[in-house]
Amino acid sequence: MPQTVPLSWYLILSAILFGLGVAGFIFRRNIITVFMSIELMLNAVNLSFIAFSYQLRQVDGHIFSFFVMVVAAAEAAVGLAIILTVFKNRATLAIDEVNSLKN
Amino acid sequence: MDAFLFFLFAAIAVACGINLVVQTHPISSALSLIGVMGALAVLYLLLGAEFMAAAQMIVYAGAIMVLFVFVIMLLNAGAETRKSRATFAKLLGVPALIGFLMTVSFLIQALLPRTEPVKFGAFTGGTAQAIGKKLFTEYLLPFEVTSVLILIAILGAVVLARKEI
Amino acid sequence: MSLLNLVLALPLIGFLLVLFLPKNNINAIRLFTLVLTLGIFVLSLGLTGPFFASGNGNWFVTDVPWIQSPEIRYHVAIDGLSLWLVILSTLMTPICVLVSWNYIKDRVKEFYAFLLLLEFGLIGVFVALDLFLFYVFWEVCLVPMYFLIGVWGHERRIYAAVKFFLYTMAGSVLMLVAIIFLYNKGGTFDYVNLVELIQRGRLTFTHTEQLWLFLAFFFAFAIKVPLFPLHTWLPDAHVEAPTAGSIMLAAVMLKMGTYGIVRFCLPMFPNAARECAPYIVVLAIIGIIYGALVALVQPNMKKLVAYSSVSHLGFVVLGIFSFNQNGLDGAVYQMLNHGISTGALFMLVGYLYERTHSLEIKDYGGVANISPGLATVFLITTLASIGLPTLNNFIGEFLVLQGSAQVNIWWTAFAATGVILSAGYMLWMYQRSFLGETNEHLKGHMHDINARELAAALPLLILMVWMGVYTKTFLPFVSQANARILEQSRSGVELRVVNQNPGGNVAAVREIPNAR
Amino acid sequence: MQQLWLIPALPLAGFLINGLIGKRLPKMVVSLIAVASVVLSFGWVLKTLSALGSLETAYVERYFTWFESGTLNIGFDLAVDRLTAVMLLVVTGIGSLIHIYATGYMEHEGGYYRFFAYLNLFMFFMLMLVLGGNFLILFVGWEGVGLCSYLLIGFYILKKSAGDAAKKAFIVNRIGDFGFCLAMFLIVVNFGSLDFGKVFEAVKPMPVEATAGILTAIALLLFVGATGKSAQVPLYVWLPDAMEGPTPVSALIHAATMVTAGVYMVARSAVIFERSPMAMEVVAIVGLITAVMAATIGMTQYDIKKVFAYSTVSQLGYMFIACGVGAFSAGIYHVVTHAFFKALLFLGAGSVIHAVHGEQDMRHMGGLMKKIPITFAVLTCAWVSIAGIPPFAGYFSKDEILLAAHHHHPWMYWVGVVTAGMTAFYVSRAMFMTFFGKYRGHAHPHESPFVMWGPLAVLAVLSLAGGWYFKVPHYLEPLFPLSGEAHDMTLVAISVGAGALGIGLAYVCYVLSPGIPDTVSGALGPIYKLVYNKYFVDEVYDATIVNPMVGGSRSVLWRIVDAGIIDGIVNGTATVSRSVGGALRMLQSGNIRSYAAWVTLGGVAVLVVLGVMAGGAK
Repeated sequence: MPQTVPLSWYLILSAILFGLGVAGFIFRRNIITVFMSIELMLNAVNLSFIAFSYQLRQVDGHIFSFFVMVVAAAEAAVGLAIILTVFKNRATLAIDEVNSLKN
Repeated sequence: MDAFLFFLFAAIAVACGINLVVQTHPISSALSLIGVMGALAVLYLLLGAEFMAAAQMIVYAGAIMVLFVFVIMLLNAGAETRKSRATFAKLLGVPALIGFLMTVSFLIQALLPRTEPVKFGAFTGGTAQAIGKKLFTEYLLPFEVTSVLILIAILGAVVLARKEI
Repeated sequence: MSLLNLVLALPLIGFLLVLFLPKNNINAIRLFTLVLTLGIFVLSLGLTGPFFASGNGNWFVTDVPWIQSPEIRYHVAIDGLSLWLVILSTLMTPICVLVSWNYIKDRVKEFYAFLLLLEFGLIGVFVALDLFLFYVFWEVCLVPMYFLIGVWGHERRIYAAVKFFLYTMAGSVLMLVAIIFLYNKGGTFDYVNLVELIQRGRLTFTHTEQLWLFLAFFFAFAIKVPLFPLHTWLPDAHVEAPTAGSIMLAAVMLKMGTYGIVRFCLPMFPNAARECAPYIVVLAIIGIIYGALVALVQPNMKKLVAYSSVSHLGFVVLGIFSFNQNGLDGAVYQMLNHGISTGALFMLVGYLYERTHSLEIKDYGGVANISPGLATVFLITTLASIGLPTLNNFIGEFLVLQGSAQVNIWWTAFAATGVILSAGYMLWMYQRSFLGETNEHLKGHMHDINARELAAALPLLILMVWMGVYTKTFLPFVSQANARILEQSRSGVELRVVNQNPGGNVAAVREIPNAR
Repeated sequence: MQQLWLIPALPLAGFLINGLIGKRLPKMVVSLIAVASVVLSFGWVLKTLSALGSLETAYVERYFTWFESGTLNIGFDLAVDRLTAVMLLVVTGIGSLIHIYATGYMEHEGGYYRFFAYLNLFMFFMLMLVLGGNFLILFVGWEGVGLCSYLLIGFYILKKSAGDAAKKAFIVNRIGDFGFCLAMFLIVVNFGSLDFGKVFEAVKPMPVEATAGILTAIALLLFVGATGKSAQVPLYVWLPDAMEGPTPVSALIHAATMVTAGVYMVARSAVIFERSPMAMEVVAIVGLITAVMAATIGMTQYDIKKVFAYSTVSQLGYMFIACGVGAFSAGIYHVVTHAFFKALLFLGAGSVIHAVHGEQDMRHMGGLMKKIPITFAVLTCAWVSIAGIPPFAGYFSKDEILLAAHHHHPWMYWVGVVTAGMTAFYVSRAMFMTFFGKYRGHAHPHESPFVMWGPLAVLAVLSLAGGWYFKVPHYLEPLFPLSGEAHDMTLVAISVGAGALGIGLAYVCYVLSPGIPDTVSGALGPIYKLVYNKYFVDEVYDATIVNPMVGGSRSVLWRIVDAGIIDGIVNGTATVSRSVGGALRMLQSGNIRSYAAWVTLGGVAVLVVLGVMAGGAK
């Protein structure tokens, strides 16, 4: 067991988490879960930001991920409100049935 | 120790992430997501981002995820029924995903070979003080703009959640 | 802030202000737009000041950087060529407001907002001297017109709007490619610089390059003119557009094409222009005759007027590509004339439509009995349109034909048949709709022209006579500007002989700042 | 400055007043304004001419530059020379009389103010036409009178036939104007100006063209214009139809003034014509054909105005014969005398029509001599004048023309003599059918009021004595030198004899034994039918030009070329794009997850590309 891991491992972890987010986005049918997958992806990105910040010894990466977090919060608020509305109108959370764009 | 902590929490994060994807009930997914976030917070700490770790726990795991859980309960959302029509998406998605992971890993390995080993305490710039300084000097305008963004988000949420729509 | 900037900015400011007016207060919106557009018109009259005081040239120049990289400048100015076109735009807008007063009943706010935006774009097109800026304004015009047709039009409005949009886009994209090519080669978007570089021989194109550049520009403009056989969007757009849309389209927007040809194609690519001239002239003449013949058999008034536009604009193109003073003067004058007389025709057809909700000629007949005032105004406009001497169109047509006669009398002979035919289709329409026994179901719907409608028509009628009798007010500035353009397009011909070394290109480009 | 502009400006003012506010004015005021403006104009003409004296050379006034482009400078010029002076007197003089007459004739018609506004406008343009100092001002008047003719022919807006006739007149005139315009363009190209003075100065040194050259082209194109305006073959078809307009209009525009504009224009351009024998020959022959053809048609018509209309066409043909054989002054002479007697004929016919309440068919007239004696008396004056009985007006001018024709080509003289006989015949026929025998109508004929027969009386005097009193050819000598040839009394006698013969024949046919015409027409059968139907010229034009053009435009150009081919290509492009889009549309399933899958795939692709590029860079 090594004492330390290289920074790239953090990045790979970030990629894996991001991939999981994408997978959730693609395979899940529940809107809420899809939405959470997005959060997962954002988190994965945040991890890379902070990792790079460590590498460069600069705090700016933290600031970026801070902003990401803020945007995520705003997005969650609006997104969940939208989900509420969709549910009220269609009585379903299944993403396949929300396809009015098609026609 | 650094490596151990990394492997432990990385494993937790990945496991929770997988659980998020495979669970059919949204409440399980939400709990898994909280797990991911907690694990990530520890990793942030390892990378010297103490403020971000705290924010991650408070804002993400605390506030946002509560919102999620709250909505799930409000809608009384049950487990997914196994009837996906998007076979096409899966056909396309699985290879795309695998390709993605492979490419990214390859790129990270190939293009970033000289990454230094991560040692706890090697970078201490992530304190609340340092971030505050940055935020209120260099990033003051974006910071203020985010406040507007959040205000708009609140208004949007209020408008969307009104009864008439 | 120079007067020109003010005239250019006010419509945009007005556009934004209208958006903030309460939606339901229709009167306030109409009144505000009317007062504002009238104000702009009065201000724009001030633009003539330096021309009358100290002759021709580029006046009201503003040249400041807009975007640093790539270097795009906000470079605007007017000369004798654009002066009257700007004033034509500012004149037609308040008239359109008056015409739409009762005609537009829903989405009033958006309508007037778009009208103001259109005015902004049109003025911008005529004053921009930076190619990129020109392109921006060119596209700005497209959007409000698309909506004017698509939202407030008649039954097939969507088809017409999309057709209009796609046609124009198809051309303008080519133009954009040409503009970017010019920038890469010349290192500047600035029209004045480019022309000077070309004049001095510092920027030269190979034969093929010049031909393609010319065609790319010309194609965009020819669609807008519209030149046969690219004209089929026009009848549809006109028929479906609301009255104000038709007026703006016919009176000003079509002139964007011909203006572009004169302003850009001739001075920048003189050799290619001369090389293509015979083919273009043939198309123009076909357009003249063809437009007239097709107009002859149209059952729909607006379509008839639209095809007559094809015919009239053919004269303009013929004049431009005669490459002499008379032809070019006539062409530019004809642009203004066509704006006034065809604008008035569309307005009057709109009046008829407002009364009976029909554009079919067969639904009319004997209107002169019930509405003698309307009939008189229509008659004068018809006469102007068919080129009766002492009314405006005659001067333009005469000069154009005179110009083409100096090149080839046969061109003139064929083109002049369009003048005969124009009398045919216009008078036939007039007879079928205004003379004879009054159509039964018109009774009760028709009323004579009212004060508001007359107020919109009267300026145009006065201009028809004024421009037909006392051309000294208008023509000298146009003539001088044209003389300069002719000079520029002539020097290019000699350049072809002088500048033959292929290496000259690179050296020339190096000297320009910002060249890459 | 003689303020020449006042001459046309006065009627223009009348037009503006009546046109703008005439609707609200009482009839009395409207007619006063209309008549006064023309009479004042006539007065101003007299004053100006007396002030200008002998007018050996042209007197030009320039007011402002109409338009200027490059070297071409068209001024708003008015000019007077002797030719113009003659025309001015005719136009304003006869115009005044007809205006006075019209106040009576139009008394009970609707649109009274409109009528006089148009009539004044016509005077304005006609005066511009004769006063114009360059071709373009002439053209302004030329087109303007065409417009007024259009407006006045179509004056009865409720009648479809009136509208048709008006439109036909305008368009046929436009065809002529096409030639005129081309001629102007050629003039500018070759001489750089349109001023009469400059152009003719430039033409004078040029040699006479033995073969067709530029002057021939210009002359012929000018003549095309003249055939339109002056109703010559093949463009004469509009004039008979133009009789749809009110009778004073027929008298003023379609007999006395406007239709002679072509003759005026040819005479004005005499310098050009004289240098092109070929063009002259064409002018003479067209004139001859027109004269004969119209005279034959005139002999068969029953509508009294149509008879006079064809008579006008025929007489205009005479004038062109004169121009064609080089006797321009004789042509103008005939313009003047023709204005006298033809205006009188039309106004008299109007008086007759007025008397019988709008009836125009001569078969429903007859025996009116007793009932409307004054009208009969004045018409008789016109009758003897047109028939060429010496020493009345028509005799002098016709004689001049025939002699000049004989000098040129004897056969032209003989054709002219025959035509003169026919002229006498059809006018006499009209007179006999209208005034002799028994009344065949149902109305109650009554004499016209003084305002109507007053002008008639003046015209009657002019028809009788005008030719002898106004020696137009002598007056015009500085412009058109006289040939100085002695009058051959034999030829004169023959032509007078032909006239007398025509009258006699008509007397026999329509008074002594009214059965003869039917027998003759029956015997001639198809030929009679051909002539009676005006040689089917209108029908031929319709079948060969109008219908193919309209039909072709509709079915070929519009439906096939425009809607079919061009729009087909456009819409076809759209359809292709749409089907391509349709294939791509499968991607746009509206399914968010498949979108996400695509996004991922795209992300991978971008990453791969980036990786490859970065790898390549290393």
